[in-house]
Amino acid sequence: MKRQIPLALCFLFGIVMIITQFSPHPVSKSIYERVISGALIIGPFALVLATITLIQTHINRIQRRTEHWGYSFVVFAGLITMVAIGVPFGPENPIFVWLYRNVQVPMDATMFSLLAFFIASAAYRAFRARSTEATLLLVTALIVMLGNVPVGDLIWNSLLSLTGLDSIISQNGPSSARGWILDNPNLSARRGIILGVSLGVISQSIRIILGIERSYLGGGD
Amino acid sequence: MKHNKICLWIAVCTTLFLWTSLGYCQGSAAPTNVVAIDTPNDDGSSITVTWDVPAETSGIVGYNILSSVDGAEFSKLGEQLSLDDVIDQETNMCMYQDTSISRLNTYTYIIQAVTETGEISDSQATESVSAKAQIFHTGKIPLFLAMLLFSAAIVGSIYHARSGKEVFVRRIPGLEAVDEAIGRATEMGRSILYVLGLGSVSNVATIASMTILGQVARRTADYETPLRVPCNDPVVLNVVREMVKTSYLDEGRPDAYNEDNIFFITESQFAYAAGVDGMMIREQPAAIFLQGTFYAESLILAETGNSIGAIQIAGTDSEAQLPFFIAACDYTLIGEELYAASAYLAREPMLLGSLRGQDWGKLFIFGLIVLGVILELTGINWITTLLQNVR
Amino acid sequence: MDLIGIWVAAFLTLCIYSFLYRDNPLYRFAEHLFVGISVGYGIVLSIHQGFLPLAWKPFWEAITFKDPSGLWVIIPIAFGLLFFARLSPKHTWLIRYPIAVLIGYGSGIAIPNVLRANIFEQTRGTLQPFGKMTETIAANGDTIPALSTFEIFGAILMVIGVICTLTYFFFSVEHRGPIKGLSKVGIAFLMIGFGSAFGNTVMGRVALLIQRVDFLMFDWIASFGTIFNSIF
Amino acid sequence: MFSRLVNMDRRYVFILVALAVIIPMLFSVSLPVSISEPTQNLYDYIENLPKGSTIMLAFDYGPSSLAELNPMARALLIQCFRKGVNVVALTLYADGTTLASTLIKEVAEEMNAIDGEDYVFLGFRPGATQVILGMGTEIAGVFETDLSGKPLSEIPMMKDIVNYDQIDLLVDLASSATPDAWIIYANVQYNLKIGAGVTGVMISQMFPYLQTGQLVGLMSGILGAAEYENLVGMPAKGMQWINVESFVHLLVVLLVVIGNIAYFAHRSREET
Repeated sequence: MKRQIPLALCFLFGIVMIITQFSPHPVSKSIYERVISGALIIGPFALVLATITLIQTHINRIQRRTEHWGYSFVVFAGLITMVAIGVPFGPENPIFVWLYRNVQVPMDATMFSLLAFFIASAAYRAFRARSTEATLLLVTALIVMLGNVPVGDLIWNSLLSLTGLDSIISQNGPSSARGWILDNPNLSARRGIILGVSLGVISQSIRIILGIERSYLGGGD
Repeated sequence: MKHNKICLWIAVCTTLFLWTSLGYCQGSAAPTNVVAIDTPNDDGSSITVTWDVPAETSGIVGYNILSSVDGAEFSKLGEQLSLDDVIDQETNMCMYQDTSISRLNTYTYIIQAVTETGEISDSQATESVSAKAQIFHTGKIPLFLAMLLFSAAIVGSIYHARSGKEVFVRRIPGLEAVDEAIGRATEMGRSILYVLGLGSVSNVATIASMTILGQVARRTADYETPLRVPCNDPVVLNVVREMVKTSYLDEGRPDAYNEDNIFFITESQFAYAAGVDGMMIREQPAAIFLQGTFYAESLILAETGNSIGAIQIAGTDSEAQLPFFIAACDYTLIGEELYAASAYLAREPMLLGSLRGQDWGKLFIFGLIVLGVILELTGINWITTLLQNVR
Repeated sequence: MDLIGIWVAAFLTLCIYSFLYRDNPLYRFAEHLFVGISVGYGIVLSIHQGFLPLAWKPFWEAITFKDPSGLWVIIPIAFGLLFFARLSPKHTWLIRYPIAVLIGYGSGIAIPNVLRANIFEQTRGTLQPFGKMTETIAANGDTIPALSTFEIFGAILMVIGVICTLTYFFFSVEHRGPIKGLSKVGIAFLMIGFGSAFGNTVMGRVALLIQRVDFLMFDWIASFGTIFNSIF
Repeated sequence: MFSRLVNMDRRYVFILVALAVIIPMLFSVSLPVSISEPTQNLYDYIENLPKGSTIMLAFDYGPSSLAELNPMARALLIQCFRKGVNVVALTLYADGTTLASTLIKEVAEEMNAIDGEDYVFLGFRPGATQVILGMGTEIAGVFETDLSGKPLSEIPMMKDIVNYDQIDLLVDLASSATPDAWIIYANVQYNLKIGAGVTGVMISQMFPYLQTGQLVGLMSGILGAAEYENLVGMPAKGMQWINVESFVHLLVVLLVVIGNIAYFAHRSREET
């Protein structure tokens, strides 16, 4: 009951999804569609469960008075407001939309934009030409960065015309170099990674369907 | 000799055929060589009609499709079609797919050509056809075979590994650091933070990461170093709790397991990043593991981790995020190395064996590329055609 | 309402940016609010755009005899409900059922699709230029090779890159001798790939920052004027 | 001095980045933009569609990526509405719903496009892969109604549209791996033509598909948005922002160069 049935379910759904993709027959098509929409239905339940555990975690923090426990009330305030408005009145409700647009969206975007700062600090600290490999990384990064904005070409072209080399060396160096790097060495490295990773994905899917890989059962009996 | 004769025959026939069809086209605009067949590899919902591309001099601008159900009168299907609608570049034929059919009836077709001047000429009626649903998509045979072959390689390698033979796995830089990181956290009396990324439980990277987490948990159980795991996916949360509990049980330290250390934050990407960042700054973990599937939040986590001076060991198969981990972390497992690391640490025959099976897969791709390059250069391109035609 | 919205958004934006200096109560407030709001938003959407239209509607139509074909949704609903077994320590193991279904389903879909889109297509993409090398095209009455020398160089480099990178990912052999050489070249390709991906990312991230600054400068600061005008 | 530079507090870098954005924004400067091939291809593909064709527009991004993708969506919508190409919009991102509907309404108002005749916004359904696959058989099977709850069968524009067979192109505006999913499931299984507009980070991930022809065209990041605005002939935020972008890139390049000079100077001093 605890192990055999899950393994059997996993095998069943895995095999069904493979076979139906190889058969154009209407019966197979309709099974395929049913399973797909069924999987859509299962998802939301897990989120509700996770929210319950989140609430438990914060109630715990408040009861034990762990450091900064007061902020747990802020979590509840946000959660309850959204649910109390959104569940009965739907996501089109103007207050819900207002909260989303003026509270969630700006924080989401701001959190994401922190990356601009972090990229600069990471580049400054880590891009040091310590070894051949590090130099390759650094130089390509700089070329692509310059090739990505119009100013890169602008500088290149004016340098060329200043030194009078524009008859020998072609214009728009940075952006064409960027294009070539992304198209060629970058693409081949990515292909190498993709091929390896895809083999890993397939091999794991096979192991899961055949019941060889069982770690998702979480150990125990 | 025999060979030559056949060649001659083919040449003669082709010339004759081309000549007659050319004559036809110039003589009248009626479509030639009209054939209706049950569309192969479909669910029996269409019939395909093909006919020759008209000569450029024919003046044909479009076609009407007429069909007859079970021998009844012919009637026009839909609007008039332009040449662009019907010409199929790949086969260089005109093609029309009738999807308005039922599997129970038989159909006959007439193609009606319309010229610039509005002249209309009918082709001869096709033989009657009916549509059937196919059980197996023949175009997918290569895909099916490749799948079986690879499955066999994986399963075979796993059984080979299980039979007790030693399986070699090359050194993976960064793995030695796992013990060092745990040791340092213990010495400093600080916690270890383990982030599994945003992947769902069916992601390979997440499963590999959970396996590594299981191994890390075994070591922390002995030292009683707190292991904090903030989760992003509700299902992953539940699986991870079970796994870590099992690790502590296996080490004989069920008392040291604290379920509150493994918790859900939120499914939202950046709210999760904000939460984990806050944890890092406040709890100052001595070691941070970032293993699994990551998106843009990777550098937010890794830079904050770096700023508090923690040892960071990262690993992901999301290739877009690898550069950031390489820049901001002390050690990074690249792509498939993450899967290999889980096998390396867990030393489980199943994982080691399938790693070997994957190497066979790589060797096969290797061979395919080398062979393909040679064949393509000599003008034979059946490998690329085969790979392209698999749908 | 709009004005209040801009001010709330600007306040929260600045709260988050304050993290760049150091952890502080403002950031902690924003962080916790963010977590709470995002979880709430996720729940609302899952219910209104997932559960209600996909599960509840067909189920309701089935039990009110409008459209009995919808009755099959009972099966996925039952599997979904099993997640709540987690709340009872004795029945925790029941949660494995829905997890097993989701994992099996995901794996089954993945195998043929990953094989075709990633392995078949990427191999073909690598080979394709070689087919064109022997071809010629007509241009202004002359026949010229279909690929320029530079493109041929690119295609050859591509094959070398793919093979060397793949070699780096061989795990069941010791990396020495020629394999070591190949995998070293593979690492070089990887580094160039990472460098270019890094450089490329800068553009996107900076754009995000520009958008936020644009908001603070042109929406928020501009609203000072509106307030000022309405008071005086 | 060099050792100080080598171990400079990251907060100084943060200040420099902030200044590099704020100063050029105050004094708007404009630099020329040339059009890259993938952007041109996408533009041409849509430009060559006959009036009355239908494209699908997937807003697969959350608010966190609107800086790069909103200008693209805006330029695309302007092009379609101007040409009389119908737009079926949808999103695979829960977060994208409000954002996309606001933007579409805004552009539609500007261009006098009518909901239900020139465009439809289907809204969001969870489970990305399943949604993509489901629409291959029947769009109404996944989205029974549009976002406002109107059944698809009652929308004039959707009268003849059953599934991907009636869609001439899908443009995926994406901040994550959704183009992969569209290609794997919609292009491979249903032969839907696909173009994409992606954030800067996704560009290199898209190149393999561009090379294999699985993508008909691609707009990349804020630069792609600026290019497309140029092609459509309506310069807006994309054009303005790409200029500010230039200054920040120069700053990062400069920082890396200074960092390396300081590093080597510091090292050689320690050695002697």
